[in-house]
Amino acid sequence: MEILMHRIGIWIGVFLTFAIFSFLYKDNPFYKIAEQIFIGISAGYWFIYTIYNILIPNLFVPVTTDFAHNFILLIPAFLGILMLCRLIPSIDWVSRYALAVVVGTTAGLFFKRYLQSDVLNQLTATMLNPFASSNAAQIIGELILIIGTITGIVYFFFSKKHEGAFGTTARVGIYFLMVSFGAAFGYTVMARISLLIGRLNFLLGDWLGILKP
Amino acid sequence: MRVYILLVILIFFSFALCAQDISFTASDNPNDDGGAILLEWNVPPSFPEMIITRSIDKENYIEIARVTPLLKTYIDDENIEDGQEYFYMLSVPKMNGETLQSFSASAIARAQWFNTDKISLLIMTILLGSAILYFILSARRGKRLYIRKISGLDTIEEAVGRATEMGKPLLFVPGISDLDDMQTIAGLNILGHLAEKVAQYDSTIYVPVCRSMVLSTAKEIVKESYLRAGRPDAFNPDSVFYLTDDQFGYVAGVDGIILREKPAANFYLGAFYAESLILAETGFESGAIQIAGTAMPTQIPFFVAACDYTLIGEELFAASAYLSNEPNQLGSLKGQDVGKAIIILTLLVGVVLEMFGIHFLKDFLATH
Amino acid sequence: MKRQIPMLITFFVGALIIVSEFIPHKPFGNLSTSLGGWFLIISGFAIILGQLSLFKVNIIKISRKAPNWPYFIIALVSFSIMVTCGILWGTQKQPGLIPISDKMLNFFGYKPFDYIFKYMFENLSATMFSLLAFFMASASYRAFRARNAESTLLLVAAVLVMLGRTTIGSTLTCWIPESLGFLHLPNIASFIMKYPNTAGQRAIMICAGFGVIGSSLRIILGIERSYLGGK
Amino acid sequence: MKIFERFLHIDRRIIFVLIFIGVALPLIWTLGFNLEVTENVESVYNLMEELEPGTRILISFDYGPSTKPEIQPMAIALMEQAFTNRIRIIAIALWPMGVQMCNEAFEKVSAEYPNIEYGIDFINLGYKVGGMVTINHMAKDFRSTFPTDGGGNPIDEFPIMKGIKNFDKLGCVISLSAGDPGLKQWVMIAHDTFGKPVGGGTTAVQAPIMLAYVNEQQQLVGLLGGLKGAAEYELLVNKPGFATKGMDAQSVAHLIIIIFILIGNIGYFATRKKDTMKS
Repeated sequence: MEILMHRIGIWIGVFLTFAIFSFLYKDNPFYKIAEQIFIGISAGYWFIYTIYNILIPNLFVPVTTDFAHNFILLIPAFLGILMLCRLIPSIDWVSRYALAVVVGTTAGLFFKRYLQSDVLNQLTATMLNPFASSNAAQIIGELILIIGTITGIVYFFFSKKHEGAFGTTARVGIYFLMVSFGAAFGYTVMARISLLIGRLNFLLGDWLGILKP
Repeated sequence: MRVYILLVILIFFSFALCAQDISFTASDNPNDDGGAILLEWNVPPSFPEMIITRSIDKENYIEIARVTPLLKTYIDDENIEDGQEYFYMLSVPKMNGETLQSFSASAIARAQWFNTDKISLLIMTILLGSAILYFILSARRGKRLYIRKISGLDTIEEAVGRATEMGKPLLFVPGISDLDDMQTIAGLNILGHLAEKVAQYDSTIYVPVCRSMVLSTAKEIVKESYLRAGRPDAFNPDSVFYLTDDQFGYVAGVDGIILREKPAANFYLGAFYAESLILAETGFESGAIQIAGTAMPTQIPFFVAACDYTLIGEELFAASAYLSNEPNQLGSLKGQDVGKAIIILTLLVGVVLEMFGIHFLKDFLATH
Repeated sequence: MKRQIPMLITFFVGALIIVSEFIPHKPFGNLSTSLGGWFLIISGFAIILGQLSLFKVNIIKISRKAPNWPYFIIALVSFSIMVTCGILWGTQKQPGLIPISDKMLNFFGYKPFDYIFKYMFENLSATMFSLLAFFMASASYRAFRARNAESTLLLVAAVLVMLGRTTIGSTLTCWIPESLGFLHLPNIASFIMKYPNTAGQRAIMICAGFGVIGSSLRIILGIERSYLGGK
Repeated sequence: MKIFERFLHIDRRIIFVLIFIGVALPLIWTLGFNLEVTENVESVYNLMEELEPGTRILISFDYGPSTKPEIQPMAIALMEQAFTNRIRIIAIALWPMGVQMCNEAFEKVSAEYPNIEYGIDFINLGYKVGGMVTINHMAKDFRSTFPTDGGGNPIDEFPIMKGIKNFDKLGCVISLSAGDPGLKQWVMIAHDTFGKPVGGGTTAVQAPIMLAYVNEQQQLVGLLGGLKGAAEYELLVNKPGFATKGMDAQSVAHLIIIIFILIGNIGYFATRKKDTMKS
């Protein structure tokens, strides 16, 4: 029976795969059906996992089994319920109290972590002595890295007109940005093709069985 | 007596053997809120597994961990109370695994009032925070802050003019994120400016959106723009409309508009994900002028390759500040520029110092 | 009441989080730790809110007979089935309200929730994104032109990386002698990734980092209020 | 000159079909191009190899089925390496679908390692929302973030969780990520705040951005980027799998896309020259 259900499952998967691929031809009812099933299942999955993996172990169980130590958790629970009030338009403003905690925490943490990781650590990682190496490629590379980083930042400098030497520096900066966009483009092609490989592996392997396992 | 002499000799020898290699220290774990003691040892890597024991009275030692010489440190945070002295014993078996040799150390856990690892972070926080605040306040007091012209923005007027000449509409796509994303807000600010021009030239604009909150805000903004241009009667509320929340469904809808209406210019300004390339491609094929702007690093390449002008990353926010002339945004941008200038200068100084073999600045800034 | 108090909360919470970085001592350290736990619970409710409002929006669309309304029934039905299966029989190791019988487990091979996930959701989700492979290919051909210096640089870098980051790159340039090793496509691609790409990404990262810092500060100080809704 | 104009207007369905065939055929008949291991992949491998047997590591499954083809092979290869070296894995997920991805990988790998036991050598603690804030919270108070495993059993019941109160007793942190929250957040918290070595694998889309973290500061020890990174890792642990099999198809598809880019640009320049000559 298990094997039969497995085969049926594969056929369902194949149907859904082709329903979505049909979008390549044009938008059509099969695609729309598959799309709505996707949205529905996805939402259901999130819903169930949030309850089982977060609300029950982190809120419900601690409060019901050891109330004396965990009664403080009633505050976030209350705020969470305020959050749900957004569903009722007449009192949706109360959700702002909960939102304020979420936004405040995120803003505070983002402030210090971005300053540390994306500004200070990137800065120190660029403080290199390019001439320390004996390898020509590395010397050139590290010089490029230092110049590219500085000119790139100059491009994003908004308080000064891009003209004269400053404009030239910004121009060099944009070239570096373009190279990294090119690299990103190449990598994205790679990523999307990989996903198609995964799909064809399913169709040719799991469904038609013409691939060696 | 003989036993004592033997003992002394034994102790002396074992110390002489190990003194240069083995050390064991305990100290308060630094820069935390208490409740932890840091144990460090230096033992030749050839030694087998060692045992750490702990006591509060120097008598009853309880095993807390088994460690290897390579580990070098262990943080004891099991039921440690601040202010209480804890005694530790590191028991090192000899090479042959027979007798045990023990090293002891003690420490008291405390909470610190200042995390000394974070001085450079604190300095930057203060510098940057006060720069941003200063410029926001001075912008609010009416000081004019200069922002350079963003090149893509000049084409807005040109595009509206061309659309009017050709008798074709314009298309504005504010991305697929909701209002909580700053990119959407920046995009809508630019929409305000664009709609004003559209009203002046008596052209048409389509604004399909994919979030209901964005719909009401965008409608409001376009309406206001028509009012500012003195043409409130010309505002068509149906020109701003909702398609669907779903990513691909939305793209299919926008694609349809591009193919049917053949807009003279397409604007993609906001937060974009994988749909960016589908939009840019369809627009390119239709021959429209395309102006895009997003801070999504993964999507910028598609816009750069297929659009006539692209606002790259922070340029989107700068454009929004430039057009809206809002003091908060302008001041913040100026403050951030001060930060960038500090970074460039520090970087140059740092590189020069590194070349001369002085690592002070780099070590000071590198914290974790 | 409706705006001032939330702004005050945001200020206190944000400031506490920043201060606790420098002052680990009580009460800053432990308060900011508790806040992390609260955040987890509130965010859990926020996800539930998201799913419930999807439910609500769909019901409204159906009741108003919006265009394509029959399709939204499908979304509602699949949502309800998924949730019912999850609540009744649980997922994987997680038990549900009623214990799953061996007969049912043998029939499906999985719990119903996991069966739907494995055969329907995985395929739908993977196919949805693999569509992009085709669009990517046609967009590359139709829209990517070397129109000026910038886009030329972009395209050249892209092509070099696409060649260098697959096995074809090493196959194409394996005839180049060892002394000219830097001309091997994989080496060129690695060089691009390691230096000019990193330089560009780093510049973006630092500037975007300042952007995040600026907006966080504005939010904490109550200057930026768009998150509260309205302008 | 007509041919150049035709270059500009190839029907996109032809491209779709060619891409489909270009990916399908090399899957059926492998070409066997050779593969070289790159520095960033080797760094992750070495990070894992240098851990002592018995060390506990944290692997975060921050992806879902949409990027499974790229990242699942990494998860499998990493698990193989860990179980071979007796490294113990504490698995968590910042994406809800990551929980099932992790279990699928574990089911596949553990079949070959009969002495691997759930709760001793491996545990799946399930999903937590909250991204960076939650990572920060678990770094300070692991037990209140994860009071139970993914199946709802208290973590005190499992020997692998003994003494884990924060990141101190972890050998390293690995994030397999498809976006936000993911590797970036792990770098920011686990390494830049708490000093733990962080390694990881991402989709190729994320890789160029994350590479800026692989630097002198070791914010990120190494990086597996996309299917190629996974294939290289399979080569290192000597277990060729899906990623290795896919590399030929990947190469052929890239070649097709490059050819089309060239055709498009040749057509563009040829017709443009004609246009300017006319005017």
